[in-house]
Amino acid sequence: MSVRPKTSARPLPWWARWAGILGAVGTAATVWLGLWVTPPDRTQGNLVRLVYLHPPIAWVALYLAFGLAALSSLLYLWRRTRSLFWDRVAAASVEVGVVFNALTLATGMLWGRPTWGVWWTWDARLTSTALLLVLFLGYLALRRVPAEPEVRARRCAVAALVAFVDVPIVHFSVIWWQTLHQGATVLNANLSPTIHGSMAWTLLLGFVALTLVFVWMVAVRYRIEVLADRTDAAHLEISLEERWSEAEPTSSDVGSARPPSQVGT
Amino acid sequence: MWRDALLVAGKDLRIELRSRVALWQVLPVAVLFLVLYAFALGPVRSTLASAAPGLFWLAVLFSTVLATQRSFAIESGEGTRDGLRASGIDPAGVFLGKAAAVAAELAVLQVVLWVAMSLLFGVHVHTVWLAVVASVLATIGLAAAGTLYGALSAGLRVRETLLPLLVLPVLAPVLLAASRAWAGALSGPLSDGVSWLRVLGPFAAAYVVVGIVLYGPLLEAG
Amino acid sequence: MWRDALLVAGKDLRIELRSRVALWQVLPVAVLFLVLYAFALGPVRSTLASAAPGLFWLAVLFSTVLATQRSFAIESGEGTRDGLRASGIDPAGVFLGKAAAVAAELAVLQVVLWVAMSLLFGVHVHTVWLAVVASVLATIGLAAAGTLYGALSAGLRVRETLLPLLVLPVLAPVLLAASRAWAGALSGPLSDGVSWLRVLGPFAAAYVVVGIVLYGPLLEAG
Amino acid sequence: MDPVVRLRGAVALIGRFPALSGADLAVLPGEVVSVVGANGAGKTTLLRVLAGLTPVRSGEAVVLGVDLRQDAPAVRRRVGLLGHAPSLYDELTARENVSFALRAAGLGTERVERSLARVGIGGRLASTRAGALSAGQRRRVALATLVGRAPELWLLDEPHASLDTGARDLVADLITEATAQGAAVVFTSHEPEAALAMSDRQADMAGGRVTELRPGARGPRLTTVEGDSHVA
Amino acid sequence: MDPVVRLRGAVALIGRFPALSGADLAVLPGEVVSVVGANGAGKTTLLRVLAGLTPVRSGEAVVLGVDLRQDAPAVRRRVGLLGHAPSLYDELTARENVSFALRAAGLGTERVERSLARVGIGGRLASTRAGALSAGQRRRVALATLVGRAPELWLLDEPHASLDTGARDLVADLITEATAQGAAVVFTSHEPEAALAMSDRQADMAGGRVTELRPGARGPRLTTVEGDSHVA
Ligand code: HEM
Ligand SMILES: Nc1ncnc2c1ncn2[C@@H]1O[C@H](COP(=O)(O)OP(=O)(O)OP(=O)(O)O)[C@@H](O)[C@H]1O
Ligand SMILES: Nc1ncnc2c1ncn2[C@@H]1O[C@H](COP(=O)(O)OP(=O)(O)OP(=O)(O)O)[C@@H](O)[C@H]1O
Ligand SMILES: [Mg+2]
Ligand SMILES: [Mg+2]
Repeated sequence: MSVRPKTSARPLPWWARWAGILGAVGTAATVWLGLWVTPPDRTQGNLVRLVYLHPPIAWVALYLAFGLAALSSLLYLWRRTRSLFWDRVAAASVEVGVVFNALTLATGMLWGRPTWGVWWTWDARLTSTALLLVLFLGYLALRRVPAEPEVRARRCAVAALVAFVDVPIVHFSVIWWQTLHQGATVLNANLSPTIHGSMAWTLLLGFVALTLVFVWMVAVRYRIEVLADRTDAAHLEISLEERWSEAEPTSSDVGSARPPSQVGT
Repeated sequence: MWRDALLVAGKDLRIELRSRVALWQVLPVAVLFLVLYAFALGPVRSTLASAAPGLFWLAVLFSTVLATQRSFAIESGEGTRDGLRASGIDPAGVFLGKAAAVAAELAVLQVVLWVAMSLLFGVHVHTVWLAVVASVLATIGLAAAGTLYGALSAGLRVRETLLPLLVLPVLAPVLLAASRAWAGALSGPLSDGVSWLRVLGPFAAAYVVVGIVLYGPLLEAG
Repeated sequence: MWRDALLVAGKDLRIELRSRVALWQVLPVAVLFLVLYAFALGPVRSTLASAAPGLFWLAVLFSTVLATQRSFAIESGEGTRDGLRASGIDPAGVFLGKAAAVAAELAVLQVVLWVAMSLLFGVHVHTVWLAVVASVLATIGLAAAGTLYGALSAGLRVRETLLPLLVLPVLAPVLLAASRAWAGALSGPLSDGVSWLRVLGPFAAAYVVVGIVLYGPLLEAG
Repeated sequence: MDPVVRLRGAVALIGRFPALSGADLAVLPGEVVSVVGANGAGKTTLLRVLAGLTPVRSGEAVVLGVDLRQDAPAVRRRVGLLGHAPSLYDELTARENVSFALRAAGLGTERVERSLARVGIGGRLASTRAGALSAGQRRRVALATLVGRAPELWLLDEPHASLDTGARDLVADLITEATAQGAAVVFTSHEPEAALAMSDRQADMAGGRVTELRPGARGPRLTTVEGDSHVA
Repeated sequence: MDPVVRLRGAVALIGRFPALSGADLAVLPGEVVSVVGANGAGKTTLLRVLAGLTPVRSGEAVVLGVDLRQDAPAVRRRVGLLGHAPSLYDELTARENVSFALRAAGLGTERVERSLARVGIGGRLASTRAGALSAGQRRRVALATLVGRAPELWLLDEPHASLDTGARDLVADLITEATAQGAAVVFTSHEPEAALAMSDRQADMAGGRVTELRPGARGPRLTTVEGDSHVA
């Protein structure tokens, strides 16, 4: 397929813009609710307020970002739906996912310091999450490797799928082996949140807000990908011209083929 | 597919036997690693015993990296990799073949390591069957994942060093599971050990399947 | 000799900067190793802290293997190694140059590892000067020994896997000394730590001298 | 009958450089096309594209009725490429290399000895590890795999390079036999006249394109002088 | 004057095989000797021995007055070898490769551009990474390092292989210039007649020995045709 992007690089579509705006507002609201409105937790005191950020961030990273990445990678590898569109989506969502994954670790560590008394411990959930970050950093590293768009896309799609294997591990880590880390309180089997009402709603709001932010970021990254491909296509045009010009005897090499000083030594 | 797999595995193993890399280089390195770990952790024997399973599997892991590296170094002679692509072998066959060859080497290696470990750290396996099952599953997983990622980086010029970056994180789960399982087999509560097989099994299966399906695209990747 | 050394070092580092191997591949691998070691040793934090210096130096050691591997992979293009021999560069210069390049990479790497380690294992260096001196000496020793033995295996096609076998045993002492010295720098009795410098110094010096003297014969060996 | 090769404005990149910048070429079954041009004109790239090894970025590229951009692997199984650097496993003997290639192509190994003998690699040489063979001997071994595989399209990159005088006729004969069996041949050369004599048509390449196509001077030549292909 | 090369019954092993099995050869300053022979005759091994890269097991081997069995490194600095596979660093550009080689030989880098231009590697190509260059371009770059180093003994293994028609005369001219400056040249070839025309003497090799020495037909040939060594 040609590198010429099928999507025109119009400024962000309206929905993306709105996602961005609403996401920003929502996040602000979450923070406000989390800090001032909802009650402090009996055991954890004000630390509990991280609960409105940490889990949603984690969910966005794991299920939305990496989920989308894996899905679009699959769609790319499947001949019927093969299109660089999916590759770009995958790339965009992995990049965003890596950011959220890092944030998960950060917020988690912030939370861990006071609650567990340590920044870090070799708890299965924590380790597998750190692992996830490394995996997708590997994906990004692989993307840097120059190759035909199709080739790189295939290569990265595979990497994304393999890396995604770690996501279920992260989720079930708390169940498979005993961990310091909180078990699934919200995302448990029978989806029955075992937490205080207003907290649940704030948590939900936080999740929705961050989801919108995610959508916005992916849209932006996607557009950048498209623009990049455009410049590549333009560059190709130019280098083709140059290449053809080699055919004419007036190419750069000829003049320098033999300096006068050398003639008839 | 299976015919091709046998063909490739045979070829790789024959080359290994000729160049003796697996036998003379990877093996001693693995043993050395055990020794070095012992070094690094200092002579406290109790620590060693408790760390033994982990160290064993780290050694195996490192050997996997070397083995897969070698397995693709074979293909990266002047025109050889193209040769493999041009040969028309079913990619799935290539994958299974190379993975099988690597697995065979790893199997031999583990037996030796096992002996070395019991000598060095004075630890002994109580529930043998558990250790064996764990090893088999882990080996399959390691070989498959290693080969899969080897292909990813085989085309790239930074092969030697890119490979570990790609392999290690993916193999981490198997490392964890295998060492815990072995811990169980060595001394710890059996039930734990067994429960870890539940991680190893799916991991191995997953990678074999993923490999068979996706190896074609990867070989193109050159 | 020194002119040649600069020439070679410059060439190697330039190639590194082009291919970014050291930056993008070796570095993450080293960090990964710290993580994996932690994996293998299990979550007991106290063990980690005590093992930290050893692990740090094992990671550095592994990186040395990768770095030297890479350093000679550069020379093993179609005719490049002969090129180096035919070029008429003073072997001692080649040795010093390659060693310097590797040392430079290792230095950068250690800074990053240092940070990673303090984050991961929550250990902190108390007597910085001791740690730094130990690192410098150890790095020189590692780079020299690695380069020296790299040459041995550079000619052979089993480069990737032969190198570690050759490097590791010789580096064991430096590993031991460096980690003990660091243990001292981290917490342990300072006097011990310092005393270990007396091992590192001679080791480094020895290998540099041996390299300068023996590198010619080694290059012939191919 | 429809052509074995049909390129229209085929573009192929190496890195970001258009080594092939819109090449047009058509090759009919049983035809021998020689490709000549200055160093860097794009000959090797052209052959690698036809072999399905270098992906086509844009333009039309159909080989043996298969669209390269759809299913390159299918093409690879049916074409045979002799590159600048023959692709052999150094640790395997000449014989093992050939038999591996043949079995990989799903063929039996009964042809191995014949193929090796055909290119003058017999006796001791057949059981010498490929890594130890001389430049010309390596190319002969690579040729042997082609002889054994008998592909439908032969792609020879400078087939004469580092082959001794005896083997030059060998190459000519192999080409003749291949075409006699209905296969097509595309080969590059830096000896335009010699190449012209061996080919039905000759393509000039420059700047990654085919700049000129001229008729070749090849007559039917099926007699093979026995004893040509000995190695001293 | 004493010869540049004096081999008497020189034996060289590759592994355990006597690729050179007692070769006799003498080359005088300013002389051009071509070496021809079947594949595997031992030509490459001969050149590598003269370059001081393959050790001499037995027999007499003196190059540029230095006994190879005593001090091969000293010889290496003064001879220049163009092998089957030119030895370049793929990651470095053509220019960087040449300047590295020159500085390694203790020369300044002022000659780099001229050497590159001399072999027709100018403009874009000079700053392309060697790994991306075409077969012929790589050989040109390798030649450029020789031009720059101006060794006392040129050893060219199939210098014409994969060079385009323009560059063939280039090789001839380089040889002429080298000898004009008193250097000696030994080159291998698979085109006996063409080689004979370029050389003062021609050595037949077979089975690792020089079986025959015949006078060559080389007259003083100093005119160089302008615009020969173009790269398209
Ligand atoms: C670096 C440390 C931490 C990391 C890497 C981490 C990682 C994660 C991840 C990946 C999830 C999403 C798992 C899933 O839903 O499948 C999660 C959820 C959660 N984390 Fe953490 N976490 C860390 C520390 C903490 C701490 C210290 C606490 C509180 C004591 C905490 C409380 C939670 C809670 C309540 C959830 C939601 C669980 C659910 O409802 O499913 N986390 N964490
Ligand atoms: N990354 C790159 N940057 C610049 N130029 C490149 C790059 N990759 C390839 N090239 C150019 O593309 C061309 C490759 O052409 P190709 O190898 O097909 O030449 P060729 O016709 O086979 O030449 P030869 O006769 O020497 O074999 C060369 O001119 C090379 O310089
Ligand atoms: N280990 C070995 N075992 C058997 N034969 C060997 C071994 N090493 C080298 N040879 C033989 O030595 C010879 C090497 O000769 P050399 O490479 O010099 O040939 P050449 O004259 O350059 O041939 P060409 O014209 O093909 O370049 C070959 O015949 C090769 O088969
Ligand atoms: Mg070519
Ligand atoms: Mg030769």
